[in-house]
Amino acid sequence: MSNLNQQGLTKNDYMGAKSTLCTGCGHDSITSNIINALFLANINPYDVAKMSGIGCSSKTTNYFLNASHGFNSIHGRMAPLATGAKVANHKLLTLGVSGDGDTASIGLGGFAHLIRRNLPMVYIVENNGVYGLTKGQFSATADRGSLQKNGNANPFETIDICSLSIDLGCSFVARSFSGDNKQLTAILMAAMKHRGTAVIDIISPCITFANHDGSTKSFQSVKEHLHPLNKIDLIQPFDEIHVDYEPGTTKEVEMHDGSKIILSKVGEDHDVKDASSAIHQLIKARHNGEILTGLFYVDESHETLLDTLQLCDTPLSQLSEDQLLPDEKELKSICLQFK
Amino acid sequence: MSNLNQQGLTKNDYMGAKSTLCTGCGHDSITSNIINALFLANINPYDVAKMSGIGCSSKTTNYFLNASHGFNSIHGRMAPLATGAKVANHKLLTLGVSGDGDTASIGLGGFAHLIRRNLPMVYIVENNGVYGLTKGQFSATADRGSLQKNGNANPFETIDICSLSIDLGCSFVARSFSGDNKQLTAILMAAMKHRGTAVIDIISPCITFANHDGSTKSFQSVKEHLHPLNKIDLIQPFDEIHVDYEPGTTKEVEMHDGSKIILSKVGEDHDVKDASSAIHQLIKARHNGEILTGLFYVDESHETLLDTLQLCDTPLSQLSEDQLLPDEKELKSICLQFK
Amino acid sequence: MITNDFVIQVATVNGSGSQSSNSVLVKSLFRMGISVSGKNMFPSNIAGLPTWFTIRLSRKSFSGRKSGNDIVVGMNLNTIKQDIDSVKPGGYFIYNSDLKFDPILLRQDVENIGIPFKSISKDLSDSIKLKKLLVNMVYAGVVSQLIDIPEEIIAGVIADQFADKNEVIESNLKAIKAGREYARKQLNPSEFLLKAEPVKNGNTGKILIDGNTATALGLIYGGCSFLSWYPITPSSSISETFEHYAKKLRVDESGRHNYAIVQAEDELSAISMVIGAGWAGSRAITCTSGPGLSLMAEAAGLSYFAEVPAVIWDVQRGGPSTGLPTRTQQADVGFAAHLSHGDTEHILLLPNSPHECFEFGQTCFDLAETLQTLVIVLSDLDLGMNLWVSDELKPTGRPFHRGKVLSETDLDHRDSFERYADVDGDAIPYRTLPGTHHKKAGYFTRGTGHKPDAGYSEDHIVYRDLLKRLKKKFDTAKKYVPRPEIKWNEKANIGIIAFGSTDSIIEETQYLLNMKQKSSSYMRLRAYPFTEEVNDFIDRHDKLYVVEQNRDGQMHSLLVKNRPDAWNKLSSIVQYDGLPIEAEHVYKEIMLKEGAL
Amino acid sequence: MITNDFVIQVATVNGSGSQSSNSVLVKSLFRMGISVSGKNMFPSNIAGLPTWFTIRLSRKSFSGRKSGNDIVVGMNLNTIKQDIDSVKPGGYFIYNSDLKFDPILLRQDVENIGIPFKSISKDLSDSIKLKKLLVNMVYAGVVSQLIDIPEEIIAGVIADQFADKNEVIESNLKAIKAGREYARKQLNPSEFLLKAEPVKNGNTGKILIDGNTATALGLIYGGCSFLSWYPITPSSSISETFEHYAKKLRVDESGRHNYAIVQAEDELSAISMVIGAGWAGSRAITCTSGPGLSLMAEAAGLSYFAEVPAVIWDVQRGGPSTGLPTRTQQADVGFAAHLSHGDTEHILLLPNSPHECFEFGQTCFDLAETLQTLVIVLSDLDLGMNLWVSDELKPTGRPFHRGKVLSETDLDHRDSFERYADVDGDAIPYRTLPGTHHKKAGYFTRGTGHKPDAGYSEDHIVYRDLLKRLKKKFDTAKKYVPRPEIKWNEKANIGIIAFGSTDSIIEETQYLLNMKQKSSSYMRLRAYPFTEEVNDFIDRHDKLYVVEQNRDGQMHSLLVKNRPDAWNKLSSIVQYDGLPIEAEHVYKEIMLKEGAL
Ligand SMILES: Cc1ncc(C[n+]2csc(CCOP(=O)(O)OP(=O)(O)O)c2C)c(N)n1
Ligand SMILES: Cc1ncc(C[n+]2csc(CCOP(=O)(O)OP(=O)(O)O)c2C)c(N)n1
Ligand code: SF4
Ligand code: SF4
Ligand SMILES: [Mg+2]
Ligand SMILES: [Mg+2]
Repeated sequence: MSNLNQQGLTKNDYMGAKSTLCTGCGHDSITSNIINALFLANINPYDVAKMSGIGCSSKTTNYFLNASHGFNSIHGRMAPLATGAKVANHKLLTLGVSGDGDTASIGLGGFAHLIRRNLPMVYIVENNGVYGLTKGQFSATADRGSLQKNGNANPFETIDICSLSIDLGCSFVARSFSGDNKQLTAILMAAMKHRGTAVIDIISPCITFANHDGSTKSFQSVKEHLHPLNKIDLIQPFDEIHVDYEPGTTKEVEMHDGSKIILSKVGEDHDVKDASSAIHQLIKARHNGEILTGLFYVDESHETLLDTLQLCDTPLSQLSEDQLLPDEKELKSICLQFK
Repeated sequence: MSNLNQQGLTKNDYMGAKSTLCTGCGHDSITSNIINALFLANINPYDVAKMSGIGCSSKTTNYFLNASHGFNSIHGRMAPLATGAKVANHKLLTLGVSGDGDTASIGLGGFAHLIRRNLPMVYIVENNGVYGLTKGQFSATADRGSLQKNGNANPFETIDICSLSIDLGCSFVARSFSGDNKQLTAILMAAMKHRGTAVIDIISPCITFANHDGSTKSFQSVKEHLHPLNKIDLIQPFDEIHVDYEPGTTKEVEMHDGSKIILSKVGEDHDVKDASSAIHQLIKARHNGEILTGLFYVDESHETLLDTLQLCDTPLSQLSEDQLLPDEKELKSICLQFK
Repeated sequence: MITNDFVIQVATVNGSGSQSSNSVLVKSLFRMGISVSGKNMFPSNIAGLPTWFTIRLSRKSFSGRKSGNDIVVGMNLNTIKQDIDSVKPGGYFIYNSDLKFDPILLRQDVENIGIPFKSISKDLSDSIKLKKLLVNMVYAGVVSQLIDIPEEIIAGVIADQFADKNEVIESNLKAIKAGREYARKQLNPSEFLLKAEPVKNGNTGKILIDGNTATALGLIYGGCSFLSWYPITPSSSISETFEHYAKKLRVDESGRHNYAIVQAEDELSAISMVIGAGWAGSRAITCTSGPGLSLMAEAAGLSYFAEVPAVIWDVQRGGPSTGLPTRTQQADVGFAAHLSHGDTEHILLLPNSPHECFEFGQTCFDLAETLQTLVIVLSDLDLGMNLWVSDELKPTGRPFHRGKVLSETDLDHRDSFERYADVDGDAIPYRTLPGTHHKKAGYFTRGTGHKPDAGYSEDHIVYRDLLKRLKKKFDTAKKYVPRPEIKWNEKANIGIIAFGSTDSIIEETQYLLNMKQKSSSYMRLRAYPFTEEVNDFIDRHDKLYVVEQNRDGQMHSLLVKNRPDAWNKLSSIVQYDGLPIEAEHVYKEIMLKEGAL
Repeated sequence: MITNDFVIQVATVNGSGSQSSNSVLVKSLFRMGISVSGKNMFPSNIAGLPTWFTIRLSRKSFSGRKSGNDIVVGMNLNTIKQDIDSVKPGGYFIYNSDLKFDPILLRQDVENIGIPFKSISKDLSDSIKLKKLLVNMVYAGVVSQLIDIPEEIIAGVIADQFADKNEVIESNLKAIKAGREYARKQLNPSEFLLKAEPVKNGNTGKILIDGNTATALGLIYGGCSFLSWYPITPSSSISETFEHYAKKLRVDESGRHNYAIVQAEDELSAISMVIGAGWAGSRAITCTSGPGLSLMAEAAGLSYFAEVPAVIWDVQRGGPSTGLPTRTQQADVGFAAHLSHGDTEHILLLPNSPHECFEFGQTCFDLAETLQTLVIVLSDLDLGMNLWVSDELKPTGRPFHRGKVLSETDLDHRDSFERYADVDGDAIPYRTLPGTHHKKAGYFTRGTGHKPDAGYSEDHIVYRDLLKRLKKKFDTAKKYVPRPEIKWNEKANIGIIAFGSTDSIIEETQYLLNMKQKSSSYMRLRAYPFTEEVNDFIDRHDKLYVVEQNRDGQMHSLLVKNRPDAWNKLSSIVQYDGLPIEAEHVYKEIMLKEGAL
């Protein structure tokens, strides 16, 4: 049966609860790709721990893998929570979904230090440049100069999750777009196989709060009949955006509000071992107003936190009392030092 | 009188309380350079707000500028505290001294976002790779593989304050060595004149906790008479280390424990406007086991937080009640909207 | 026929655009002079989940929540059963007849009115999306017609609400009219037994406003010059509204700002910025809710111990943890009073109404600067985000109290300046601001042990004396904090104690009690530490009920802690389900405890 | 002649290497069978500031601090006046005669013994640095000779202390001998009136250890498999010592670890890691002190509300804020009990001794896993970092209680699994661990409102029931927490209540009271919530003194909160100057309150 994977499961077995996000939200597209990647990578749902913080993005761990354990924790603390969970049971595939607010603002410290330790996990940032769940304030990944729903322009430097991660020594760094199924599923599958921290920054349009005044189209027909008062009150459903383009090319993508972003895919000749060149390309793309996507950097040779900790094979969480308790004699001899 | 500066002050007027750090601590050398730079830059002590977090390094704001206000706050929060102080009184020269623990571990989030906002301040990191005040645990800037006093090697990626700052869009990024008076004073003076966030990462040997087992010399004669037990108990005084070398050259410096570091100074031809090249050189130097020093990146054109906030000329802290209170009539007309 | 005394509840999904129609209804009733309140019960999500909006008309000006709906407008298929059940027997269930649910669900003991919204709104616009939006105005039209809100009033509200946007005004008005017309033609409004009747001068001198908006304006008029925040429901709108008005009211001729707003990266930074700004001399505040308050614990201790003015405005929501972010509670009281490790205590302010939110917008800074410490204002979601009829906002008339700050001239006249010396015997020391050009001005602030001259010390006597002085200062605070508001009743056998939004149901509770011959006095707490008036009130009653919206009776505990001798007469009454508290519930609890039920 | 009952205090600067000599002295006295305790009062700095080390010998085994020194060794010029003043009249002031101070400072009512350390130690080494270090052993030699510590004992201690380092042993021994020789030749030891006398079997079955080391061993034997920490005085040594022993005791044949230690980037992350690890099923803990506890407030609420086992070991220090990092207090009690916004409550454990630190190293996990919640252990600097004579450490013998965790087989036997259902009526639900290969196992953990099946809910009834169950679970906890330790005294007219390191002075206090015909019972609290035994003790006394080391009487408040009816007999006695509490102080306070002074 072609629709069973090597785990003997159908794609359905990777589904979760019904999404409660806005219809057309980029995050839902990412969820589909996660489901797809898990299915194709033959992951056993029982081996997965789904981790998240707080935000629209962080809710999505509920929308896939019903059969797995999930932990929708507190704002900004996904990284250390995942660290605890993974170290306690290193056999878990630790799959984390966070937002740009959750990761690049309140959670930045934990994120950076997760990378430093190279904790094996898939760390997904569903990056929409805003705080979705608290109604559209700018996050730290908003582009300088971009407009907020209330018309304010962002005056601050943007944090580039990818160049930052590479600078911090991350062993797997990639970027994709929520609607680029081909690229995204492939990157997710690679990340699931990676032995260290895999950071994937996924541009994921917030259709509700990235609909600003300066924008055109689709919302247009309704807009003139709206007042600031009910603009936030009325949430428009949209179709999810899909794109498909080749490595080494660029692609202009129209957003829900008619604004445009330019995606540009690293070429197939990019050397994923060259951190310096990756950063250089990222800075250049930013300068050109393009969003560079693709797999930027991979190094499987980095020592992971699990290596460092020299953990025994049985997960810590499964050690029996016998295994945990040293001999009483040892204590006796230690006590001699205190005599 | 040649020993008066343009403020009519002697260098003595820039001094502070007696240091309580270990004799020979790199932090004390930095303090001397700060005093020197303040004197040479003709800074009025009354205009300075000294900010710090918690740590040996953070204590040093007490050891210069007795006449100024200082705030030795809580661990890791110097950046936001300084933000509040500077915005409340933008005429203050905000001079912050932090440690690598204070900045790169607990304070990383606040540090990164200070940079994003380009808050005008001098942000000094007295970087010794350890938590000095809590007795020598590794900090996040410790080099991978470096040894701790107890002999443990650091297994984690190091955080490079400079490449990180450049990546985050910092408008002034430099590195120096505590004992390089010429370079350090010059960089400090430039930073004091900079109109945005000036980050200076200063390598500052901790003579007490960077004295590890694998090291040789100076401590040697005593070492064999010591047991781990009293090694931490007995603090050895040392002479401060001084170096002097030319731009574009490298210099091997012997540390107190006989270990060596290699300093390398960016050449005079380095383009301080080229972020990409600066990062490239930093990564390269790291690869070569060298510590690159110098002024890496400057951009005076960046919008600062003060620009963004469009503050009135009178500091917020000095606004009178009259200036703060809008007309009562305005309130009346606003209330009409709620009728 | 019942006039001006019933409850309407509209059940929709969020993101469907019902908010503006609901406020049009409330505002219209307000303009008719009717005492009205509007409460929005919304989900922690952006679109598609159930939302309820409740409008209460009350002849006695009772503004608290009252369960049992007289009219329910059912627009959400997912909650239709629950909505049908929530109608009082004899009430009206107005519903969207396009929704596909089993008619068997409809009750016999209520009047069911199905409305074919689709067909009514089919000509309102060419755009499907806009039509969806306007459906909301259609139900507002239907309801307004049924309960007799005059068309010119509702038209006026719409004109004001969508000012300067003629197209918007027109389309909304068209929808309202379509609804009214349908009602007139199909529903026989005269047989509808619940009516809104204009009350002459009913709301003179009043406004209809939410607590957060009033807070924002209070901060503007309270001299706030620095606000930092990290977005969090239900406090975000304070900061956003502050920005909205400050942009207009707090700029000089050249367009420069005499205020600053910084959106921080988290709450640790938000409070730290406030402390930095307060230290430098600005009136600084951060607005947050429970999880943010928790993150501010360490810095709160710094403000207390280093004596730096700072203000936290905590709009409480359902806890613990992330809890119910869009529900209301008063459950941060105990935690806030001792926020931070070690022997730490904080001043609490407890506003009860938009009007007092406005007033405390100044009071909080006056206290923080006078006492050189952290002040925590405890509002809550119900007060902060719902619509209340409130007294018009007026500046307090009090001058700003900036506390003991020494200027250059002051320093000239002093032999010495010691930052932490108790010169006046009130335990409040003097301070100077950074940037003061005077050789005596400089001092070193720290969160570690320090002598009166601010120098570092680990000496045990120095340390004990410092802690003692701080305790004494907290006593001094009693002189400055707002007194409780007391409504004496000479015949009272019981005393009721409440605070914050719980105040909104006390009059109603007393009314219910009165019907059963139970008369009561009432003390509304406005601040912590408690003043002498609080003791006096306690002393003058044999039985006291402390009413609050949390599980553990946190204010009750604080009272018992301060008046252990009165433990026996202090009884705790709580409601903690996240809904605004109800008079009926409190009344019943009191009657039970009185052995009268 | 006084034997085995006096106090020695050594005044030095930190970083000068005196710690090992002081411990040699204490250890020697311990080996003589004498009841001894050693307290280090060190600055929050690395080198050059004043440090005092106090050794108390007590015939009655009183181990608390006692001010008034019988012997002071003055090695620090900067504190010389203060040190001279601290000698009891008739006592001895032994000082470094190389220090340049005005001899007028020397008192007439004490015996002054100047020692020319420079000349004594001039031949001890060629290295100036080493000589400086060995000066410390010289004073240890002098003192040991004067008070009659036998040379073979001190030599044995040195040999053990510096085991395997012959050179070190030799040089230290040489210094000791030089000191002893000087004393013998110049000081006429037989006229020295304070003596140490061997006590046969005096310390049989005992060890000399600090609380943090015992804690680390307790965690090793308590099954701790995950420890995260951020360095902070005075808790760091727990984590460092845990690592030290775990490396040896918790490795398998192939050298792999059955534990993990992660040094976190801050305390927010440290506690979050613990919650992640506890959720995944490991016995996880973080160790910290006040400022760290404050930073853990938000996550503490998550552990409580989502019911994830977690442990915080808080070694309390002087607060508020950064406070006095190297002084002791018990001032986090009230804050810890309700750490986090909203209605949050936590279980507290209150160890009094190294032995109990060891025991609670297991108990904390048993409780956290049984009750699926956060447990906070409150130790303090005095207990954690000072040297105490303690019972030898032995595993508790209790099996690990891992709580209600369902395995695959368990799930096979169940129709369904609902994560938050109160199946057994004790309000403790069942859980499964991630990685459980079973179709019923998976569930979704969240800090937001949730139904018994763990599904998201904002329903007010669901929410209220959840909060109610948590309250009930906190009641259930009373069945599991350690009972208080009670020493009844049938003739007692007063009851004393204390906990933690304050216990160390209660016997002495009772002794002093007894001398004045005041007999007392004593209850040592070991946990919060309070159990029935606590009520019983309160009920059986007319007057109770709650003794603790904080300003605000925090435990007293907790007791009054739980037993308001007993407010009148619960009296608070505090000491909060950062020094370990003293019996004399407490005795006087009680006498005062008893109207007997
Ligand atoms: C400590 C704390 N502060 C603030 C909040 C409020 N809050 C909830 S979600 C969120 C931001 C979410 O933004 P992001 O992570 O980008 O997710 P998105 O909704 O955009 O997917 C905030 C600030 C919170 N839950 N906890
Ligand atoms: C919240 C909190 N956690 C921990 C500490 C303990 N602490 C004091 S200083 C310090 C580290 C200092 O390291 P660094 O900033 O590198 O300064 P250094 O002493 O090395 O100059 C720590 C962890 C604290 N004071 N506050
Ligand atoms: S608000 Fe934005 S991020 Fe949140 S669900 Fe809606 S579209 Fe997605
Ligand atoms: S411990 Fe290290 S950093 Fe601290 S004062 Fe001593 S040498 Fe300097
Ligand atoms: Mg986002
Ligand atoms: Mg350091």
